[in-house]
Amino acid sequence: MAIDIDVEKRLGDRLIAARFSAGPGLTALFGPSGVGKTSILNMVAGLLRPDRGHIRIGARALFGDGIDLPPEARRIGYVFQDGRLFPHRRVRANLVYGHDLTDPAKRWMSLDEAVDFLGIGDLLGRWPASLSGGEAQRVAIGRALLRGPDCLLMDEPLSSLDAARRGDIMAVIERIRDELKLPILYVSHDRAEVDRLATSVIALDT
Amino acid sequence: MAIDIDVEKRLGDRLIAARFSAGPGLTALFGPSGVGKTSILNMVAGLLRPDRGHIRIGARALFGDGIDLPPEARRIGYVFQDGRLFPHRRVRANLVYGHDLTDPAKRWMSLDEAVDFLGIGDLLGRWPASLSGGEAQRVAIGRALLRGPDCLLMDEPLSSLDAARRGDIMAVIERIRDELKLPILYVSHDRAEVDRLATSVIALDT
Amino acid sequence: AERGPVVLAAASLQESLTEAADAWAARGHPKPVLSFAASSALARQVIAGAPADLFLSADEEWMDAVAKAGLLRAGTRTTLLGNRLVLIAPAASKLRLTPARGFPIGRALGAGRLALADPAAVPAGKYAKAALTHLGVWQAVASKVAPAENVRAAMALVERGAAPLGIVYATDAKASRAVRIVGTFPAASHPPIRYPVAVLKASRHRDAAGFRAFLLSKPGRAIFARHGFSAP
Amino acid sequence: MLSAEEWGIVALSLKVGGIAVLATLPLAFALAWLLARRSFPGRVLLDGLVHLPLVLPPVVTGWLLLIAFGPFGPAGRWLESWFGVSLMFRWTGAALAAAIMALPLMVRAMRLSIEGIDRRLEGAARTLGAGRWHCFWTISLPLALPGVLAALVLGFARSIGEFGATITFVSNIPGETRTLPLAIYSALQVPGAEAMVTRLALLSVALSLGALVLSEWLVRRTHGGRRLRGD
Amino acid sequence: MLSAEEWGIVALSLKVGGIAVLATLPLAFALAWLLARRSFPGRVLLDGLVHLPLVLPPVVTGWLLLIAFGPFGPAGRWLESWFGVSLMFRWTGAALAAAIMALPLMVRAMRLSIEGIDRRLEGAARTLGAGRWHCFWTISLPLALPGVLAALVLGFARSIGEFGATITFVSNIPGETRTLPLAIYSALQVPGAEAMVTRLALLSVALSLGALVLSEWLVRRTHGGRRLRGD
Ligand SMILES: Nc1ncnc2c1ncn2[C@@H]1O[C@H](COP(=O)(O)OP(=O)(O)OP(=O)(O)O)[C@@H](O)[C@H]1O
Ligand SMILES: Nc1ncnc2c1ncn2[C@@H]1O[C@H](COP(=O)(O)OP(=O)(O)OP(=O)(O)O)[C@@H](O)[C@H]1O
Ligand SMILES: [Mg+2]
Ligand SMILES: [Mg+2]
Repeated sequence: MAIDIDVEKRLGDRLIAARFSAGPGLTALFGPSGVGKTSILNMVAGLLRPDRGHIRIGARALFGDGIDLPPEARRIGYVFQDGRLFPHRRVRANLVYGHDLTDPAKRWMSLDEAVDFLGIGDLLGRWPASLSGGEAQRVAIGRALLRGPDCLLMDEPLSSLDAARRGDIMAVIERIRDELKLPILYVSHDRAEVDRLATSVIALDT
Repeated sequence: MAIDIDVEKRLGDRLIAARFSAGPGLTALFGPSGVGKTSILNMVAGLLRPDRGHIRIGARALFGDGIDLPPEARRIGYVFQDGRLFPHRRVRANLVYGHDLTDPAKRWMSLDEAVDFLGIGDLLGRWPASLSGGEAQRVAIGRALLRGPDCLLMDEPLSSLDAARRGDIMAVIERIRDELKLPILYVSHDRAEVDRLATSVIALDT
Repeated sequence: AERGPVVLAAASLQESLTEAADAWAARGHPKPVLSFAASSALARQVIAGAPADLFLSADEEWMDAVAKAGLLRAGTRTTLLGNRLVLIAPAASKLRLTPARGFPIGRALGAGRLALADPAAVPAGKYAKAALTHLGVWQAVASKVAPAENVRAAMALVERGAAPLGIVYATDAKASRAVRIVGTFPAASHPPIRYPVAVLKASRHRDAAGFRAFLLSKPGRAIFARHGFSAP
Repeated sequence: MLSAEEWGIVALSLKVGGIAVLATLPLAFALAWLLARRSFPGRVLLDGLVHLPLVLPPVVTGWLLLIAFGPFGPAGRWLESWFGVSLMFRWTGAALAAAIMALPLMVRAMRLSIEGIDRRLEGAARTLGAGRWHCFWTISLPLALPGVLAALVLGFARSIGEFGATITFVSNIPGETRTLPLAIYSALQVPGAEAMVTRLALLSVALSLGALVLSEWLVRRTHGGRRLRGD
Repeated sequence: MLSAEEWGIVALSLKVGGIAVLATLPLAFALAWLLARRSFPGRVLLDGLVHLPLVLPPVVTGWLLLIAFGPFGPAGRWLESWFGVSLMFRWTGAALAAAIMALPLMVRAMRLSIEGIDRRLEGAARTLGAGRWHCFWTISLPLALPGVLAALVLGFARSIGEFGATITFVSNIPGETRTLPLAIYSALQVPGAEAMVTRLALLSVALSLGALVLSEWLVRRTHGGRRLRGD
């Protein structure tokens, strides 16, 4: 499945414009801070409405030509740059939030599996406010994957993880990319990460 | 000036214990996610009270033996892992918050200088909520440096910056380390960063 | 302008006393400062030491309470006014009924309620209860009473059709166009309705006694009579 | 300790206050939501309308209720002819009066909390597959909980203390509408009944202290764990 | 349009309400802060005490004020002998009554906002060299501003509508304590004066609508820019 994006959006006095088609596999969005990477992911997720343009994943139109699917209908899994765990739900309840809303047939990962490769077994009973930066980041990854999406959006998902953990998670992302053949939009500033994971790289420029 | 730390702190069911002396220059704290790096910085900053132990910077005792300086008296500059910009102040007011509170004689950087090497000149009139991840991170760095501290605590300050920007800022950190001879505690998971900046590396382990 | 004496007066005297004060001022005296509220509230203020000059109560009981606290100027307490009790119905009501021994008020009410000022607390209600008891019909209506905060509120219930009948002072009924006086209670059916007036011990105002005298004078009484009050 | 009559008054106050607050809660929340989240023509007017019972002397509110819900009033006639229901002189009328007086306090408290919600969390929930309603029930409402609890406490306390609108609207009928404040009022009208007044006032205080303690306990239960950590 | 007397009443209401709310604000904030941030023995009791004016019928509150601040009361005597000040029949007494009735609403609103402050921001300010007080003025207070504004609106509206405690405490003196609700009450005593009542009630409504519009404008001014962005 390919992702086809052609959007424009004015934010304050900045104009974010992006136009690219990414083939199957993992597409890395690469570009300086403030160029609009997060904005693009938000538009794909349905959290930010483009001023004009279209967004398609495979045969499905998410936006454009009068279509504007609500976020919950887009079937995407989004790892936010800023975590966004639900502060009033314990880690376990955060993890299964999307999982429980998904048709069991569409899920492709179990809670145990996610907990296992993310190494967050000890944290299930904890409140998000007590997590360390990296712990919160791992929970956020788990939450997005457990939702069993058709497409993944990952905004610097590994930025505050140590090398070992990073390797484990990259391995899982590779598996998802290759076995499940999910289209993945991936934002990172880390060359090594991009080199290892990316099927294609989109360089954004102002 | 050297940093001398020997602290213990129980957080939930985890015991954070650290004991090290770091010579002058930049000391990198290295260790897996959740090992307690942020907690140690918080204890040095005076935001988290150790259960026992002492913290000294050069000849000054910050904590221990009945002493427990309040954060504002510790004269540290802290770049938080999670930004913590003041949402009700524009970028400019965030930057000068500590600057204005500091004796002009003790400042070692001007607003213009900071704005310049951080590349945030366009953002001065903006509200923090509208900043991108990397923009917010740069403002947070500027705010801590402009306070003109005697010691820097940096918790993954470059995690969401692109390589070019990262290089610029590392150059400044090097200058601060070498010219001002400030002791710096620096948390990072990035090998390259640590290799380039660190005078000494403390590996933390559970 | 110089301030006149401070007069604390029962709320039901509002219109008439305001007129009397204007008349007094028209004679070249400083205009009295009139404060209208429930007699109970005013009496409590006096008892708490309020620096007022005259007190006009809607009943003897609260004047007694002030007297007992030793706050009246000796020899100044007299009865200023009297009033009558009437049975009222909404203006549109066709009901005919004359308050007399054993009159069929219970039947007239049907499933409706009888609006009164609270008979446990407010003077008008106490008089109404006394009258109905005297006429031997209290038992028939006791469970159908709607006790209101004061006479005006009781009358509002009748005006708005919430209650088919009510008992209020003649002065109130006279002033409202939304109610009809069905009948007047025999004066003998209840203790005499009296509004006592007295100068307070705390009074320092030279006009206090003068204004009191004016209220009791012929022109003063004429004003109250015009509003439906009777002589005591 | 308490006489049967006093028990009756307390029970009635609890019933009137409790039902008033619980029945108003959804409406108050909806209003708070509208005022916090939507902008529409007439927003300030609606806001003003909600504040009305706070601004007008309670007696006037009671009087307006009487005009509207009395047998001659439009709302009263409508209720009577369609449901055969009359609020006049009934505890339901007292509850209506209490509810209206409590409304502005409840709306404000909840509005403050709703405005404080981090809306990005709602966005996150939507991407996880939650529709508007599911998101509302699982994210927005729980995050607004402090405001809801504050609204319950404020509203209940206000209801327990409601006097002017109640007595004007539904008068002071023992067993139906004589709640604590009305009983206190009756006692205040009698010279020398200060002891009785004090007794009844202490009962009111006890009731609302009970509600307070309960709410604090609820807050602690639901929020205790998610305090931010001490850094 | 308005008679001189009506202007006088409006001006008095504004004075009483405005001063009551502004003078109470610091105390109310301090109480809200205490209740939100500190735990100490007697916390729930203090909380209950703050709610008292809400729970008790206003007439009782007025009566208690009369007992305490009347010329024969302990507080009244003290004020008289030390400052030569008496609140009896004075607008200052009306302001005191209004302030006490508004207190619980103001405290709750501010408490909600204070509890919502992200305390990590205060920590950040401290590391930047701000002492407790500077941090309070520059961080905590501005972040609690929505609650403060809500408190001002609620408190002002409540003050404008205050009746029972005022008339019981300081009576109904024209030009001194006859605020709008007392004037309305006086008009209500006159049968057939519904037009006058309506007129005065509309004045009350206008006053509080004005306060609302003002507060909304202030909120927009101080907060407009820092809305979270639309993601
Ligand atoms: N409300 C707004 N007003 C003005 N500018 C805005 C607003 N919202 C976003 N922007 C700007 O839009 C640009 C794109 O932001 P975005 O978050 O998409 O950047 P990004 O590529 O993700 O950057 P980073 O790598 O730093 O996270 C930024 O320069 C940001 O400051
Ligand atoms: N209130 C708490 N209750 C229980 N555990 C806590 C609490 N606060 C912190 N912890 C735990 O203490 C540990 C240390 O946290 P800290 O934030 O210092 O980690 P870190 O080394 O900075 O990790 P990271 O690299 O992921 O940011 C973590 O495992 C965290 O979950
Ligand atoms: Mg970004
Ligand atoms: Mg950390």
